[in-house]
Amino acid sequence: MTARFVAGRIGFYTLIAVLLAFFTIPLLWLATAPFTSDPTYEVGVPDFTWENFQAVAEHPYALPSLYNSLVLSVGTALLVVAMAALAAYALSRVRLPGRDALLYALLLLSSIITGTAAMVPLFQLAVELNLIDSHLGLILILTGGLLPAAIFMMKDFMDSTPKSYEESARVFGASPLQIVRHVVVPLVRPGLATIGVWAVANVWGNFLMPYLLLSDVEKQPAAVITYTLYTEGGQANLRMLSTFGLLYSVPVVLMYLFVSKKYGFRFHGGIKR
Amino acid sequence: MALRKVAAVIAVVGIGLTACGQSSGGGGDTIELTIAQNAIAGGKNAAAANFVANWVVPQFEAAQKAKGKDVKVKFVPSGVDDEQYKTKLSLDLKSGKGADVIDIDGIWAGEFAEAGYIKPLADLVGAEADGWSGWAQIPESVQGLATYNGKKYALPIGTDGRVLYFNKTLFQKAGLPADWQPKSWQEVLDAGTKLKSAGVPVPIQINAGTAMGEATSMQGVLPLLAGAGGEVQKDGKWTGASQPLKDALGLYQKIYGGGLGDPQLQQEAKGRDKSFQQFAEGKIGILMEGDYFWRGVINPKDGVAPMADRDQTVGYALIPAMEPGKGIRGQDFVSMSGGALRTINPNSKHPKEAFELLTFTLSPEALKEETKGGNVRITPRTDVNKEILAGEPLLTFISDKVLPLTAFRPPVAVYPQVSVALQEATAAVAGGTAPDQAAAAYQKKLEGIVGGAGNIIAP
Amino acid sequence: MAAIELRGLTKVYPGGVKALDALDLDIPDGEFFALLGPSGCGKTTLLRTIAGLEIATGGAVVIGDRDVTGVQPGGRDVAMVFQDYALFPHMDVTENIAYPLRIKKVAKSARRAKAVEVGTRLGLEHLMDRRPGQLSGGQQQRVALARVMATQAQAFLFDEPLSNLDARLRLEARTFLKKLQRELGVTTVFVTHDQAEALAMADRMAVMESGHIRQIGTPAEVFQRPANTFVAGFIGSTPMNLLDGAVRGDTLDVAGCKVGVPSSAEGRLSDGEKIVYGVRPEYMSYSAEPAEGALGGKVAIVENLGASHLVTLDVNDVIVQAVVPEGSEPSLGDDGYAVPRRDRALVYRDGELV
Amino acid sequence: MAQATSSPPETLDEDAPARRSYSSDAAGLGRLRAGVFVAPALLLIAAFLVFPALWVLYLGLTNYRLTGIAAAEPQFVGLDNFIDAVSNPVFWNSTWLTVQFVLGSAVIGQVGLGFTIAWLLRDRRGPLKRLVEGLVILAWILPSAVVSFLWVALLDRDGGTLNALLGLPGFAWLLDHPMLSIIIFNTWRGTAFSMMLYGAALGNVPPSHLESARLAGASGWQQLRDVVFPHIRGHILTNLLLISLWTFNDFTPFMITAGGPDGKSEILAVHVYKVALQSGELGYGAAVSTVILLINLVVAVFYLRLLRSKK
Repeated sequence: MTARFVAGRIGFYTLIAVLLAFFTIPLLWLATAPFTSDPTYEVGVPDFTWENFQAVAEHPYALPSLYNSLVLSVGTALLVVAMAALAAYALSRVRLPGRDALLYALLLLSSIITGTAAMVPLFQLAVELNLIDSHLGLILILTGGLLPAAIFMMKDFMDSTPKSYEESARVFGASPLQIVRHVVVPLVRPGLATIGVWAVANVWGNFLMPYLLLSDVEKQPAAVITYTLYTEGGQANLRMLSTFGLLYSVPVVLMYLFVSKKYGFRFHGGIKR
Repeated sequence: MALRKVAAVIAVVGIGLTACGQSSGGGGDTIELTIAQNAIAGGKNAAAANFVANWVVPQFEAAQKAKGKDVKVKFVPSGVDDEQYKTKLSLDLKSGKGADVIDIDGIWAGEFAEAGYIKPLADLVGAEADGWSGWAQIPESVQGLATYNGKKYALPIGTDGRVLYFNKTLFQKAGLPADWQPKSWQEVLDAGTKLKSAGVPVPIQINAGTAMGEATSMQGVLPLLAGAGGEVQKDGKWTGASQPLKDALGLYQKIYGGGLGDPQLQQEAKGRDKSFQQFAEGKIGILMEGDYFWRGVINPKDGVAPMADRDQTVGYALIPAMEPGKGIRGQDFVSMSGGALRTINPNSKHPKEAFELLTFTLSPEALKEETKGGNVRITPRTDVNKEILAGEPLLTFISDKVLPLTAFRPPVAVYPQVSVALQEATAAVAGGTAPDQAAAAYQKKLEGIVGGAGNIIAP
Repeated sequence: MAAIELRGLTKVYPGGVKALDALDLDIPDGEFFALLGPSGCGKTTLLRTIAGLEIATGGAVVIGDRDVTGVQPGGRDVAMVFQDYALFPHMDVTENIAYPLRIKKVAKSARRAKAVEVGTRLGLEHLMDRRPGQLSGGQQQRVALARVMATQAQAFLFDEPLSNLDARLRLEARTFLKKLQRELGVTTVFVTHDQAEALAMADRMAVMESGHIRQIGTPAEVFQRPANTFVAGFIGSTPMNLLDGAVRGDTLDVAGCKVGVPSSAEGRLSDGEKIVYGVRPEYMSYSAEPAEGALGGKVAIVENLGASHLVTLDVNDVIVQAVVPEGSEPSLGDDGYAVPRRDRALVYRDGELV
Repeated sequence: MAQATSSPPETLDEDAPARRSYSSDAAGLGRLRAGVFVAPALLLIAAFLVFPALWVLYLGLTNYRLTGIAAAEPQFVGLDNFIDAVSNPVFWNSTWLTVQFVLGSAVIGQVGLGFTIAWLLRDRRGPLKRLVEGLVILAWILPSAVVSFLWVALLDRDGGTLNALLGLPGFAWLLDHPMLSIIIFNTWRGTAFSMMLYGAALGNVPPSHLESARLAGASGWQQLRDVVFPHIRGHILTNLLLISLWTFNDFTPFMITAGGPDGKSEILAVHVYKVALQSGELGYGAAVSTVILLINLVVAVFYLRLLRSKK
């Protein structure tokens, strides 16, 4: 018994150690290269220089682009979460005819729209609607692409919350919107947070749509600016790229930490039935 | 930098005074112009971006003001892969948007013209287009870059050329001369063999495979094809599995099958970067590259793979034909050139002013200013080149020796696909396929791309 | 406070399942009324229909003098405790209790005061800042009660509020709830599947089976005179003996024994008809000696009930049970004779009480 | 039946005079209001998803190109693009690679690893759990431009960290094992979603069920099969559907191997990128996108059959 227990423990910690290594090792470069004067692909002990950061700070578009990324991703995430929550709630609680088929169809179509082939229709649509070079336009387009998956995930959250909370509030006289605000949203808040972070991460890394739809470099997000850190011949400027990559990663990580601290970051929340 | 600022201030002040003098007539409608390039401050082609933003814009505005015109110029920077830039530009132009003055790669001229994205300059601005004084200074072959179906669609903004770079230190070790100039492919191979026995890890690097994309075509198979006397397209007909192609692929086989090159490197996604790195580290003996390599890669000042002793260590030679006299047009030596174009957006509301801006950027003053401070490149104008290339032995070499014998890619819409097919052929050979077989596969592919065997010259 | 009246209330679910079949029910003002029945009998559906959470297919619900059949749950002025209490996990006890007042737009200070007042009354004063997840089952139940009390609704609807408590706590809660209801005097409808709970707490009760009310009455009525074999079998902690028999002149032939006609059925039976004879084990007198009108057989099982024993007799292959007081329990295999009390024994004809 | 209805003021919009019933869902939404809740999302989806998606489907039937004559006057070519695609070995190669990629990285990699981590950490609290989960999620939220670069550095032939660790200098992961590389990369990248989903799902499995299975002597695998799996069937469905869909359309591997060497890692999403963006063949690219949609449809139906039928 004890021998088996010990073996089990050893096995457990070995597995955890392997997992930790697997998920950490690829990140090492990001931790060392920005602090190295002349970084290569090799991970080495950095000479702790701040020059690279200075270079990024002096870059005319680098830091502003992070702000643009923030506007785009937070804007999209808010819109996605709000709309998906309302829609998923209604779909979860009310039997609308053909709702499952509709959801699956939308989910499948969303795969087309996130692909490269959709760039022409989306671009021309944006031109027709006068949404070119506008953060709002891009947010709307990105939201459209993310919504089906968000609704799909959110509906799962909603389906798994007991209905008695809502019924209880309802007997006390709460209106549907009050129920959503007072009861449903707090109950599925970890789910909303998860979807929010998912949306942020998606927009944060998106290059093609922002590049095509925003011509004004002062409106372009960090994903686009990252692509500019190459030379005429396509060579990566590792100094800038590693440092900006780090700075570009920090906000999403902070956002995740904040959200996970504040709202919990789990699927289906912490409510036991 | 400081000087430039002072100049700008003086200009602005001077203009301000003139403007004051005639303010009664001025101040009316402001003409807004935009100029777009795939260049961005702090990133790709930063120098070019800074030049446009800090010199062209204020100088042109000032010059216009002097003429009594209120013109505002906005620079639209960008810094992405050429394909992405091209996509964006195409979408913009198709939708009637985009900057008034735009840069495109010379190779896009045909497909853009066919799509109606760009128009002959004469159609847009009339006689002024052909009347521009600068044409006289631009060599015929470079003008050809901007010409499609006999009409000028743009102004060429520069050109380049390809040579064989070699590492003199390694050459010395292998007992090869520092003023090496091979006269045939065999001499290149012989040098490679000597380098190999002298312990050089990678004796020869000639780009192959699809991973390097167009770099394989421009710095690989196309110069070799030209050296064997072949062209991808001639008189509207495409060349299939011709003898020159088989010869060119045969050289690949000798290099990569004979242990004179690193076949794996050709397949790596970042293989070209790596070849630069290795050359800078003294691991590659001979490398076929364009002048960009000299200016932007091993440049001791701000290259991506700087070589502090570039001027002493790195030698360069003309690319020889397979055998003397066997190259295209019976040449002994060959090269390939590309070049960018600058043109006017047909959707521009102010084509005349846009053309003025366009020619302004190609005025001798602008070109001289642009190439100041270590940013020397080969401009389209011979008058300017004479002046600015003086202290640049390599660029002078290219301008004087290479450009007269260089060749250009066919500026037609299907070329990119043909190029990919060529790259695939080199990949196959580098991977061990026989040249004849790879050439046959290329021809088959070519038939699909160019619309049937009827458009191909039978071997 | 208000009376509740149901008129021909019918609920048919999509798919045709009839959960309630034309029910009529009057619950007077202030009454503590239990709805009892096995699971699936429709009792919860009935409660939810009163609350308005289910829409009646037909019939009417009248609360006070108001027909509320078409009124939203929030407009019916009732309050409900759910089986899982449905305490909002993201609100503390005070907020939970004050929630109904928040909906009524009562000022924040006023509703907090009310919450504290009600909470204190239910002994929750030291728990007001906790979240439901930090409370025991009993505490949660009291918070749920406090929340409905804070509403000052016309009627309370309880859906098995005790089923999530453990056995001991349930007894305490039973007493507490009954006392509370007495004090508040609010009409209360209470759903349970536990007959003991219904008997112990209700002023009156209805026993339901597959969408029908099988009997309405006080606990004593329902216990002593179950209106049909279903109720007879459902009510009582030890099941009633329901024995097939036939009328033989002045007596009944039950399990091969001759027993007297119960007083309630005297003169209502015809000779030779088949009946079901019902008598609770508690209403039998047991002796080891043969007696007239006794059901006699061998002792098969003896179960200890604490202060008494439940003796199972094998009477000519028919099982008959009797409760025997402490001290006189027989041994297995003994002969035993159980004499039903004639004033408590019942006769059912076609399942209905004669 | 002819009852007078009295309604409280807040339901005015719901209660038309002739109507005696109202909505019976938990929150009293009713179809009308449910429609209002769904409408904003649907409108946006209709405008920015359905419409352009249908446009893509249409483009797949034309010879539209980014540039050249076909850009100015695209022609309707019917199913030509599809015929070209199915008669093109590159397309079939890509399809087969995509199947490997989805099966390997999503179904086996992400689901397997995600479930394993969730299972290992199911009863744990505290810093270890937070550390593991945090790192896994980090890989998920970092921008793809950054992570792809990290993996290029990791797998580099000469200076790569992996070769340094394994003592295999010069081992060309991205050339000799391109598919394995991007499969492992994508497993690393996307495990977080599955881990979180299964973590939550396992929390919903009643501990008593597991205990009774253990008491009955069920092995670990039997417990999973008989107790855990039936409880999380729905989550598995959601998970498989979403990650398969995402993996099918994931274009990040392009930034690591660029589809190479020689198309050995050119999955369909990369194929479309190359065709549409690099070659400008938008009609053909749209047709391939349509094919991806159809494959996704088949996969979704397969999952639904597999996991719903036993309900």
